[in-house]
Amino acid sequence: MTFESFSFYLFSTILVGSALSVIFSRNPVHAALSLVLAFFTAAAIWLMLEAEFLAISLILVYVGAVMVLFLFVVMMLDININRMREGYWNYLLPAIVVSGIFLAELIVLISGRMVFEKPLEISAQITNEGNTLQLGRLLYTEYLYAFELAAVILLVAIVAAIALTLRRRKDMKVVSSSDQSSANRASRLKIVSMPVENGREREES
Amino acid sequence: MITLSHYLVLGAILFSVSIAGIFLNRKNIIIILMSIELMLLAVNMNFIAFSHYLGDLSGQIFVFFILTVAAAEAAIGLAILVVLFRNLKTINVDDVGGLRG
Amino acid sequence: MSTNIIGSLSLIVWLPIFFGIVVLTIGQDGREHLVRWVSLVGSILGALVLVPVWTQFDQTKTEFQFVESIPWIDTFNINYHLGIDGLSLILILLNVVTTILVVIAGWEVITKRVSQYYASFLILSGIINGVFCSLDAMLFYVFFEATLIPMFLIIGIWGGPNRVYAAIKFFLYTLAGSLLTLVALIYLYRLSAGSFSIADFYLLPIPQSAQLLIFIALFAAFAVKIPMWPVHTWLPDAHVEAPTGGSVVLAAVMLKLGGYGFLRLSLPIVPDAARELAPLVIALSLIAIVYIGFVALIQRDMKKLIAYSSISHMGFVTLGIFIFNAEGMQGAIIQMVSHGFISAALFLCVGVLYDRIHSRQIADYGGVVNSMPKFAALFLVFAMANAGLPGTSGFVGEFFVIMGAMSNNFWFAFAAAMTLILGAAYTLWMYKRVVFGQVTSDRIADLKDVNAREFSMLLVLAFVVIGVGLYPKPFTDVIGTSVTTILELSSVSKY
Amino acid sequence: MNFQLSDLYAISAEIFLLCGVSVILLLDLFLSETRRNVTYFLSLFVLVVTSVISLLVFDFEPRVVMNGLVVSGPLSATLKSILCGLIAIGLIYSKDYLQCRGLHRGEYYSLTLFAALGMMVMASSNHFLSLYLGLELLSLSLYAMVALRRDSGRSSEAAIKYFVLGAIASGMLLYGMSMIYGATGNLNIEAIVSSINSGNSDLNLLRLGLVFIIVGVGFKLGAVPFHMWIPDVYQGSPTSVTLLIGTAPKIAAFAFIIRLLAESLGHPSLHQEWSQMLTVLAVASLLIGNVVAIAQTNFKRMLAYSTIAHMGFLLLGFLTGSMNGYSASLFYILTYVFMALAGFGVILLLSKDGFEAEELSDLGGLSRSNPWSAFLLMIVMFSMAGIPPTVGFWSKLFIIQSVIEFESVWLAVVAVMTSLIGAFYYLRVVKIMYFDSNESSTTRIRYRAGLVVFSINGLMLLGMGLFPGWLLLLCQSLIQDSVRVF
Amino acid sequence: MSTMLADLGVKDTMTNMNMYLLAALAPLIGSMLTGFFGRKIGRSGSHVVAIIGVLVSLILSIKIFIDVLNGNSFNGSVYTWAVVGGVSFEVGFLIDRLSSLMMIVVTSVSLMVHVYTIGYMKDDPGYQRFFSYISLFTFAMLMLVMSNNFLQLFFGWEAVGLVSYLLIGFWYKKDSAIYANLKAFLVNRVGDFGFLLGIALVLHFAGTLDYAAVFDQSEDLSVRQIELFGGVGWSLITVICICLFIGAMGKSAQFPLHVWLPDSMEGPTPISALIHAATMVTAGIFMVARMSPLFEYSEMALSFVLIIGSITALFMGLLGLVQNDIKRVVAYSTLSQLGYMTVALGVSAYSAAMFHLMTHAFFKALLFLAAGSVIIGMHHQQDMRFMGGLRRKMPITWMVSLIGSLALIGFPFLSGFYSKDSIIETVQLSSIPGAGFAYFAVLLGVFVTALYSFRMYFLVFEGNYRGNNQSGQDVSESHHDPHESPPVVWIPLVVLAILSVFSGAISIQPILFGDYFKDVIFVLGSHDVVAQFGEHFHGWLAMGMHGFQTLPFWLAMAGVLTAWFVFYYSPKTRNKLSVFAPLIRLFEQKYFLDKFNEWFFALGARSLGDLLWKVGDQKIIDGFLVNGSAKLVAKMGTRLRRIQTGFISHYAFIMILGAFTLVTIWLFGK
Repeated sequence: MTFESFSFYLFSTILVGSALSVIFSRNPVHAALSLVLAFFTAAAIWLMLEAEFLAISLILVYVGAVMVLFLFVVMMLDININRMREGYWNYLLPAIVVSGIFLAELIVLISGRMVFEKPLEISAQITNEGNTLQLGRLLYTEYLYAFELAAVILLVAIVAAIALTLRRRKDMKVVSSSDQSSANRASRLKIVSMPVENGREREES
Repeated sequence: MITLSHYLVLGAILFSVSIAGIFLNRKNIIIILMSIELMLLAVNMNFIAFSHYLGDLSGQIFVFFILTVAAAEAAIGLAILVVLFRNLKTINVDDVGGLRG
Repeated sequence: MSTNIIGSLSLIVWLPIFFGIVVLTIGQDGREHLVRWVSLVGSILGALVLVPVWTQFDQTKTEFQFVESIPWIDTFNINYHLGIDGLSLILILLNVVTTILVVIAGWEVITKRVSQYYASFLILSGIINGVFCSLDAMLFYVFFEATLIPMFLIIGIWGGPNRVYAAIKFFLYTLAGSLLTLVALIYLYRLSAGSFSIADFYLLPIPQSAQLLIFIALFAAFAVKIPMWPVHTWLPDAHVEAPTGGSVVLAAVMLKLGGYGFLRLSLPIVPDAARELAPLVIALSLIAIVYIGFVALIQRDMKKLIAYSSISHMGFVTLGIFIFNAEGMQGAIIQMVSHGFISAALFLCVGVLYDRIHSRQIADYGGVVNSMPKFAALFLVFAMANAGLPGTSGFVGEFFVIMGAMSNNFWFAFAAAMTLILGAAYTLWMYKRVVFGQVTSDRIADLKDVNAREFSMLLVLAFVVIGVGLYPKPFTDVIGTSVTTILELSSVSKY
Repeated sequence: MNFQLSDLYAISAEIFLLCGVSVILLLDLFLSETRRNVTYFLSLFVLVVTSVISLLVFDFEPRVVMNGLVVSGPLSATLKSILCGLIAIGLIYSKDYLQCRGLHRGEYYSLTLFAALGMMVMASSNHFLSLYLGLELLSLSLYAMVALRRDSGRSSEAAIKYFVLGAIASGMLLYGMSMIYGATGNLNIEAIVSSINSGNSDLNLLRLGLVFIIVGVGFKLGAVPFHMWIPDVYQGSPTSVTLLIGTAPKIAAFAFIIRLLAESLGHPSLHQEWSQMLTVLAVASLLIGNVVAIAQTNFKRMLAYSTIAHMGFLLLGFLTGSMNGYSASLFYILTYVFMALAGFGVILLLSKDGFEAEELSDLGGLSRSNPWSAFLLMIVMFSMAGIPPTVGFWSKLFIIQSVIEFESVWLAVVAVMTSLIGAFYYLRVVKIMYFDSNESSTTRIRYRAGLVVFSINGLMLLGMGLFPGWLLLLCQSLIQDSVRVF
Repeated sequence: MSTMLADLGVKDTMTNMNMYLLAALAPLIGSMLTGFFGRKIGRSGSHVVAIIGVLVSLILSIKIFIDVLNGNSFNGSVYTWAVVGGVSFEVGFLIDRLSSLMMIVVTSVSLMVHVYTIGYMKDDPGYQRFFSYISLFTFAMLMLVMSNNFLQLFFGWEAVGLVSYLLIGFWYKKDSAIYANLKAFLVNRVGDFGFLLGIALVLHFAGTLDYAAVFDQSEDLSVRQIELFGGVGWSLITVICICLFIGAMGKSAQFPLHVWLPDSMEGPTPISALIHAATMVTAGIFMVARMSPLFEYSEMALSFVLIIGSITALFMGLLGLVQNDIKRVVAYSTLSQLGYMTVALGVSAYSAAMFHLMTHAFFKALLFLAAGSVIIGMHHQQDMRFMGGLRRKMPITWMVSLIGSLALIGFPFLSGFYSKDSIIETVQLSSIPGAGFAYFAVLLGVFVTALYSFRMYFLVFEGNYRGNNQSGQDVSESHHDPHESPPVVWIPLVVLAILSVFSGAISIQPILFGDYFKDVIFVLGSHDVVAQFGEHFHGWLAMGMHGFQTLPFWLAMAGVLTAWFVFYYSPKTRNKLSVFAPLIRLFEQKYFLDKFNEWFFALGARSLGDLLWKVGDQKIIDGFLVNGSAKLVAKMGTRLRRIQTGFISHYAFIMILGAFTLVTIWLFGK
């Protein structure tokens, strides 16, 4: 067994194990942490595939930002775990059957008659450059359009997240100076004219 | 010798695990979201493996964007989750069934 | 000479629709009277524009006349293609006359949503004319389907207590049939390599299995429409629940769309299948005549009885069409026209009673003749016509169909002739229970005889019914050439 | 890199829209509540101008720009233009509704515009990546918009459902794309096509990818069994958002399947595969959509199921894989969105402060209180049911025609029979408006602009029904000129 | 006469056609005037108009008759009704000796009835309506007899049926009347059903409906076969003739379609005389005589006619024995006499049938109108048990009734004698299958006829008046003694009586043995019993003298004697008749035929209709197929919507399962 194989199988095992841990763990926090582990090992495998930049950004972006966000939400929300686990095992059999067969099918389809057994060399002239440089070059030239779109998507995410979660708390006592200075008599006092009440009518009613 | 198939199978396993996760954690939306992240990981695994074995970088580019979008998606998804929790005081799937039929 | 007045058919089709829209737009509350008059003018104009067509129509020509053709949907070669032959002409005549009657019939009776009511009828009238004029299969289908909408509204809005059920049943029933027809028409379009022209379909060779399927698909629409047993059950409900005008149009004109469809499409396009399946159709027709005759016998609701009688009479139409000879087909067409007038008249008669007592139950009447002698006399004319008395139009169609059936098979004629007994039995039994006898209640005693409006309406119909009965030659002459053409087309094998 | 200025010209509509959104986002910050209308009118203005620009930069020959990510041609230009127009109309419909519900905010309009941008990207993409990004841009905006009524439990429930299912669907779509990528080594549609044509792509992977792409497509369209989100989201969302989801994205989805299935995977051997799969999806959608719609009492939900059925019809035309079928589908989707626009629009118009006119019974007696609206809605319903002379009839007709040309008469029969079932629930709406005597609390519609738009919309359905030729011709020429098939 | 014609604007130059048209249309015009403007022109105006119409018709009929005798036959069309499939259907006239004779009978009896009606109906509110109806009837009957083709024959056939319907139900408030008219119409329709089938067969096989053209082909038709039941060939002409004769059975009230005629007595008496005795009911006889060229070729059809006729002649006469209603007795007598005519037709003695038809028209109209006169005299009391001794109170009526009765039983020298005896003789001579039975039936019928006729005579005119001890009779009315009717009533009676006496003697020679019907009625040589009978004929006087020695005469006398004994001389013997009780009950119940019809046809049809409606239409078609499928869809809807549970996880499952299924089926299923 070569080192390559060894590390592949090692990382794969950890990856699959941590993935299983994500779905089987009782506590969402544990699940999130398992997911972090899975990302780490995945990053390792990506390194084996010479995708250094992506491996790093997976850790930076995912582990650093997304998973933190997950953890944050999990902890912020007061979740009753026991209720969540009710009937958990009821679906074990269908889950195993469906995903098992699914897996078997996928494996049959993707293994075996593969055309590329060996990695092809990435275009010779730029192979000297690092993966990050190559990606960067592509990203800002050929994929400029996509890149801009990704920016828009992030903008949408910002707008949406703010729009959804930012709320002006009603119990916060904030003074608006412009409101204060623009106040006039009419907004402070209202004179309401009412019919003169008749004493007798009042008695009758 | 680790071939492309190895990576693809790994991806397939992750994909299946994520599906099993959706099945099992049917009541916990957070874990369902995590399972979806696993699914995306499987996809990314495929893309990178293909990219490596095809000697073509566009797969990696795609993964880059998937990561970006997934981040945005997670932000919005969690925001929705927070709104939901504020409204219903729960993220238990059993309690989120007002719309049906 | 046939095409020298361009657009006269368009005028026939669109004038009523135009008036319908006008009526709809002027019809605010408080202007009911104006609406009525505009509607009347519209319907009469609609009839007047038929006059030049009728006079210039050449009975001897075998091809379609007054042809208009404008491309409509180029990419599918769908054309706005109008033209008439004798068959169309006579049915258009029936339709325009019925429209006038309906407008008059609703004069004082309809008080809610008057403009919508009249608009529905005028638009419906135009659409039906469109069906009879269309020479493009898709145009035909569009008009054919479009009739459903106004009728649906008429039944549903101004109908009786169970109107919703009746309206929806009517709509879905007929839609079910016609949807298959749509498939068949498109299939024909494909077979003909891109033409929806009915005339092209006539010349199209079609293999046997396809013919059978097309026939069945076309049959589905027309059999429901006409209606044939066993797809007739929408009719009693629709008739009973519809307002008088609705029943009149339904019975007088809309049922004829089915018969027209058979003659215009089924027979000439898939003649071999039509002949092959003719025994089946004939069997169904005879069942309709006899079975429905018995069913009509025991109805307690006047409108239902007339509705069932319509089904039975329409059995003659299908019988006449599918025995493939001139007598039968002529008889079928005359029967369509005659039934149009007679059933219209009968529904108007029931309407006259209903307007006064608000009941359609036979049991609520009795001795009407004592307070309404004029009405009773007119009603008798129509009852007798419904029973197929010679000298009325009701006889002519039945007579020819029975004559035609005889040349096919003795027993066909035998079963068909059963209507002589059954038709008389259910019609006259009803007449006896409603009109004759002692006055059964104060309400009957207080009945007012028909007013001038009702009287004139019924009198005109009575004249028409008797006139056609005594001298049907103008009608048979008009349709003679069409019948010959259709028979010729349907006698050529298309395998 | 071969960037040209004319590339920017081709995407000038998108650029303008994006600039517009940015301006609106910024401007909105400085606007007080009372002057929110500025945002509204500005959004409308941006949309209309974008729509116009889309048409102005028309390329008669499809032209690939931005390094293969974008294709500019008649189809994309027209679709983009129509999309923006539709969204603008939708905004006009919604304004009154939004004002009553505190949704008349800058975020709403900017998210709408972002969604529009996403759809435009989808409509003109030539690359899996831009397709994906456009799709996500659209979806993310919509997820957020569904949840935008933060105080409504139903909205957030709908949003979370939409989000979770949408995320699963896009995961599957991506899985499929990765397989296609693996099989062909490309993500660019033209390159994929030439790779498949050259025959050295792995067919197994292609087929596997195809199945997952079908899942993604099915989800986007709402075809059974990937339709589950539709009823809940349609019902739970604020009606203005339902209107948005129910209309313009369908056109984007159409562009999506044209790009993915017709163009990339249109190879005859693959077409055979997906046409069979779509057959199953289509028939199931027709059945489930129509049958379940009958059991609905909520108007929005009913329309949701009817959407499912309509998408089944759309797929019928699409699965034929012929130019005729594609143009019939295009015709179908274009007419359908206008019907849906009017259908949801009327709910918006009838809704009042604190009252959602979304139950079917809320339409009771509409023919008395609002005769004109009732008449228009009747046209809409008959059009949806496919009764001539409304345009719905023609759209169904053309689909059936293409199906029969595809030699599957049985499919045509299934289609018409299910639309018969469909006719029932559309009729029920007419029945409720016209026949039911119980007066509901509906009052006269005061919102003038909405009424005008509704009138135009309804009459358009009738007018297009009387003269459908030009639209069909347009659809056919768009498909002929733009779709690059094998 | 010529002055009258000139008054009416009828010029000598007018063509025959116009004359025929006028003859037919004059009553129609009268009818329409009285019908539409009756209220305006008043009662007297109405009857004047109507009578002028019929009178014109009668005068023209006589002129036409004379013309025809001079050899001016006519066969031509008036107008073309329709042209269908190359066959032209015409409305036209065939004026020959047969039709002109019928025209005279019809118009003369009609005229008498018109006049009589003035008196009979004078207090009735429907006076004008009545005149309108009977004039219309005259028109219809004329159209029937003048027709030159089957179609127009059928027109007239049904038209008279219509008027009969209207007139039976003339008093529409009476339940029994409106029941009777419906029954009459429907039973007639059963006959017409057969008739129309016969016409259809004629049209199909002969290709035309014109009499002459059809008769020209009758020999060809007689050799053709038609398949009715699974391959068995039937003689075409037999089928045609039997179908046509079924029509005649309905109209001429032959067993078993006779049931309507007794009930039709609910109509006013003039109607019973005009329609249900003299004219309409004889239409069947006329029709068969007209069709003689067809019937002659089918011995089987003739046999059928003969048997039906004999059954009617004998058994319907028997029913007359137990009737108490004076009009019903006459009605059953009519049935029986129609049976005689039919028997004559059956033995190919068409001329004898026509002869009896004519004489019967006169004496039966006489008897009916006399009965009507009695009824007027008795203040609309029709039950004979409450009459008696009217001879003195109503002498004219008594006289004419006696003449009528004697004519009916065939007393020598009276008209009935000649016609009836001819029939009996010809039956004896015939060799058609069934002739033996027929001879027995007609002979026995003579006795029965005499018995019931004179039973009626003795009960009504002889003995003591029993009107006063009638139970339930209002005392105030009892002093309204019977009295003679006014002249407008008895003048027609007298005219008819004269005709009843003489018409037989003067016309037997030309009608039966002369060549009056030579070109009109066709008889095969082998069937020609009239010619055989004619060999023994030596003038009316000799025949009358010989009449006293014949068996029928003595049978008739025996009948009269029995009636005299039982109903006049010794009424007590009636009590001893209880041995015949079951038989009497059978007669009273009219052989239970009405009950059977009620039960089998009326109730049966309604039950069948009910079954078809409730089970066929409502349960199976509507309930199961239509609403059933709608319900099924709705149920599916409610079931399927449960899939939409509202839980995200379920939605996700279904999506995943969908993807899973697609993968499994498409990638592994093939």
